[in-house]
Amino acid sequence: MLKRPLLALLAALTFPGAAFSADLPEDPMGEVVTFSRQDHDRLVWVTDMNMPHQAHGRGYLIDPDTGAFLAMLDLGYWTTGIELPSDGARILSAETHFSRTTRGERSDVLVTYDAKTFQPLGEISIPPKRASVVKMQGTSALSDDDRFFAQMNFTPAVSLTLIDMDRNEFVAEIDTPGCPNVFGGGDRHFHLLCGDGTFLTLTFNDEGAVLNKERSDTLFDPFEDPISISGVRSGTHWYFVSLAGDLYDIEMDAEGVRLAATWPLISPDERQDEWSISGFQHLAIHRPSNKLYLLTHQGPPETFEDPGTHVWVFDLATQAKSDGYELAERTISIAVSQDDAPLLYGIGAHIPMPLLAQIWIYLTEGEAPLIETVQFGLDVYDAEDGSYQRTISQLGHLPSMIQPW
Amino acid sequence: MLKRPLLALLAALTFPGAAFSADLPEDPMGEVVTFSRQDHDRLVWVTDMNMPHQAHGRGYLIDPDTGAFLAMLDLGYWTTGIELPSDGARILSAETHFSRTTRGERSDVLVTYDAKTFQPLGEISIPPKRASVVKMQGTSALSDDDRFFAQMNFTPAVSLTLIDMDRNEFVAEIDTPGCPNVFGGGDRHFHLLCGDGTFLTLTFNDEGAVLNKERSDTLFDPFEDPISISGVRSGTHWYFVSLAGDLYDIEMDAEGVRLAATWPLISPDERQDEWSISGFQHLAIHRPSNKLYLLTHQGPPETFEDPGTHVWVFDLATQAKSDGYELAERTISIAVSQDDAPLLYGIGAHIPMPLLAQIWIYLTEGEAPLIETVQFGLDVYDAEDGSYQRTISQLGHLPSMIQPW
Amino acid sequence: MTWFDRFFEKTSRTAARLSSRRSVVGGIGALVAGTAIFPLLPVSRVRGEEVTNDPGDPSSCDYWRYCAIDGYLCSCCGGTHTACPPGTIMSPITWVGTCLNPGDNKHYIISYNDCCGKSGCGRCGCVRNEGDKPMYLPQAANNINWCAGGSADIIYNCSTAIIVGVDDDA
Amino acid sequence: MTWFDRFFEKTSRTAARLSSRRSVVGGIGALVAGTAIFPLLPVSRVRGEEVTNDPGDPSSCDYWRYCAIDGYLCSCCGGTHTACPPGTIMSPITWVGTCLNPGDNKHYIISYNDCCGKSGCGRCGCVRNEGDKPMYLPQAANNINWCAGGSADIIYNCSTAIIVGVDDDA
Repeated sequence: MLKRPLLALLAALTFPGAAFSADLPEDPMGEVVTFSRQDHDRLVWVTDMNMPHQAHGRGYLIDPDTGAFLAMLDLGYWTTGIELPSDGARILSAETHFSRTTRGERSDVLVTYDAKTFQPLGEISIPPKRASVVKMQGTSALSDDDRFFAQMNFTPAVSLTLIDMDRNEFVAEIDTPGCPNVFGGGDRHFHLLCGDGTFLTLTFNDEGAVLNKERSDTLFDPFEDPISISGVRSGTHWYFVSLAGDLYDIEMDAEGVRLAATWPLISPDERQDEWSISGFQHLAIHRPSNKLYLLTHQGPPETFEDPGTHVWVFDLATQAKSDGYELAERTISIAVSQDDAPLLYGIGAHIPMPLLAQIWIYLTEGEAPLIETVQFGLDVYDAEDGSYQRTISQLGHLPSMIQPW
Repeated sequence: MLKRPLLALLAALTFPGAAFSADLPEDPMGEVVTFSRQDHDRLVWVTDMNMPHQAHGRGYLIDPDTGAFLAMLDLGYWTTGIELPSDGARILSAETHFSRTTRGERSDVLVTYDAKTFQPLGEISIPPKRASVVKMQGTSALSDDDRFFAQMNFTPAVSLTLIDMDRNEFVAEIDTPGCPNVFGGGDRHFHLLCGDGTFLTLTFNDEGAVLNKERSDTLFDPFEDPISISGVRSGTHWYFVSLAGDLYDIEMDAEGVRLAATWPLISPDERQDEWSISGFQHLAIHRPSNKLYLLTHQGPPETFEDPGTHVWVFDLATQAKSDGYELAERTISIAVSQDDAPLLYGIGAHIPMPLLAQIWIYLTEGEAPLIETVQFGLDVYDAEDGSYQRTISQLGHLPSMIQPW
Repeated sequence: MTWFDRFFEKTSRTAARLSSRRSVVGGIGALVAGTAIFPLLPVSRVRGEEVTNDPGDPSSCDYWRYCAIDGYLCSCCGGTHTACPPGTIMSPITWVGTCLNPGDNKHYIISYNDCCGKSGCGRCGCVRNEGDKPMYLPQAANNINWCAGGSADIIYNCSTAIIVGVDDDA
Repeated sequence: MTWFDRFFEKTSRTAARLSSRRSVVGGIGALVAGTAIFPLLPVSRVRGEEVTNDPGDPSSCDYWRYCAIDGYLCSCCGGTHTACPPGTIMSPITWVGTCLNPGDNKHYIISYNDCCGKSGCGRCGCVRNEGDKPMYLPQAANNINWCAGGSADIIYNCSTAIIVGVDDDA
């Protein structure tokens, strides 16, 4: 079976004029595409908890410029996302697995994947307490030097697992009652968001031993208007938005956590018109230009998690809204690339039919058949003017986190 | 928090006239619905390999008369279905699990579930060679006395795993080269379908030791017109249909396997009109009336697995087509209940939009957006006249096997 | 009212502006009249909503007790709105919401206990977020898998809506 | 041609009988004209089909090599029609089909090797069954998970379509 095609190939090479009518050559067997970061101007990871099929938590690697789906990772039961060390050579994922897929003995492990072959390089056992929550931001963090990994636990007691990535070992579980969400800021510090409106800064040494726990002032009112956990970072500053639309510029460093500034992203007039924050990952930042992007839509307060229809752009230096545009798709998460001609990424809730067909079905049968057809994809826009570029569709059942890489 | 509602309830009971304006009572906490077979006239299991999320292989228990979804089982990676012992007290499932959900160490186990609590009662380790195939019929079988369980293996070497359900132990792996699919017929016999058009009958003793391997005559032409593996059984007779539409009435018992009769379900004229077998589970049988049901549609030979649009009914005694009707939905599998007023069950490929909306999308955007919206549900029909009764929708991603229980 | 309702309420208005409402409805009407397969009226909204002191259909996302829910309705999964499906176990603790019962115009405290130990039911998904708070306020956070800590561990199947009291302060 | 194509070819004829074709198309046209969001022409069918000796788009189910396939196209999953996505491993053996290449009007033997070790890609699902046989004839059976026996075991990700020869007998 092998010889004939080889002969045909030889014939084609020997008599190029006959190539077009010669047989197609035999294809090589067993080939695997080799991934190289250098082949791509930009890359982006999308993480999917795949609800209701959470055992298939996955990460998808996408080239936003070509729209190519490049590779994927299997991330275990109810993933809350991946961490991307700055060396670009590894991907870290805290995972939960069961001996019988969805029953039996539970094992939690921190897995290191090779960022070229997408195969596991190794895993570290951690306490089987990893939090499974719908929003992925604030569930894990890396120290700024990528040495320590911190994982949020919820059993429902709240604690933090600390892992030393240099020594490849679990270091400690630290009780952090009332303070579940974790954010990076420093080589030997993690900052935890607490239910009383404060932050708790953990300072530890090279061995991972906690040297100090420092509680911040009350930075916001958790009962009147709590901040969303979906913050974005630039240097020592983390930016959060409250459910009602106030921005909190919060500085996190070795000294602890302080409120640098706060101002409304949604003005009183706009609140009157029911403009609201939207979706899961509702803030994005373009660090080179110091621009902040807010995902927004119109709806009453309880709609703060509904898909967004618009993006508003703010200049962080002047605190002024500089721009805004409508998105092509209803969108649950946004992020922005960090280059000079940035792209805005959105996870769109697509209904695979023309708008008028949707309206027709809505009028005749209600929303249920439409909800059942929603499919999520990564939509790529020009971040400058919001012009739609392309969609990478069929990305599982509930992709929610976007990470430029 | 507990006392106020209790007081309200008391007040409501004491002053019945005031009941309507009294507070709703506190609900009990921690309740779980108790399942009892006696509460249902008929029951049916639907098994779902859940492609592309095969780690979530599942079984769904449904009351076809009320349309109620009653319970579910998690069946591991790429399930090929369940076996239902005649005592109605247990459900048996050969499963594959991996230590890291979709990677790591593989464990194959035969799990016994309690048919009242739907919890595992125990499991038996079996060789990690269980076949993962798209069609579920013929991948496992029970001896007629429910004592021995036989499992098809494919590595791609073909063998059969034999398990003793009384002693709860794996007995043996039996090489059965060329003969993968297994069918029941006798207390100490299994019958295997072979690629040369024969059957291989294994006879074993109470200890599970194989006493005899008997090869049948060539019963069909596997190259010209192979039979589908989706047979149905009545007593010692198994009925299979060939890809071109010929019925094979095959007797399987202690003596071996013999062809009892063969005749066309699809006549030469109907073949000219491109009538074809359809879907996955294309035959159903109503044993009390000796009626055979064929799922069919019109299309060229390579469409033998396409969804069916019609059911034809045959009288097995006279070999005559007695009836036929069009189904409300395109259907991939059928089965029939065994009572006096039988129901026909179909797994329908539903597109959740009106037909003209579908046509509109098809004309403007092609089939891709429509295929992406297909959802499978269990459709219930009157088996007598094909009149549509109801649908139990949202049954995962690729339910394919229907088993009346 | 879910985001679909809101979206289509808004979109229908937009569509009516783009084309005159008469012509849109006329176009739809013509198509529907051509097949008569589906009724034009939104019948799904009416069924089962008799006025009692606990009105509504517990297998519908519109049911009043689900005002703060985020998950699959156990009523569609083999359970009821207050009991878990066979084979699952109810999480011992969870978040609570406060919902207005239109049957008696009172606010009730609803505990949304998850049922755990079988994989996600996938039927009757329902997301409503009245009073939902970020997960660092867990007592009011529906984004948390509350199967955590229960004996069936974090395998989430569906969610219930259990009355635990009347909220006299609301 | 998949079952969708066949179904709609038939259904469109039926619909044209139910209502006159003019009025159906007119109704659709009116709606489309009202929004102009989507083009009326089936553009998806034309793209990429230049006449070469290997014509067609390997990320489309219509591509000639996929005549006997049943799975997700590796071309949409990080691989190509002949190579696996990064992180997966190609199954060493598999079923073969025979497909007619419209570019040179010859029949080719195509080996549909599965890529294994990551869960189902879920993109570009494609079921075509020319010459597909029951699983007891495994050399021609696309209903088998051919990851079996490979070093990544039975975790199926996607399928390739590799030319292994010309079928002079077809």
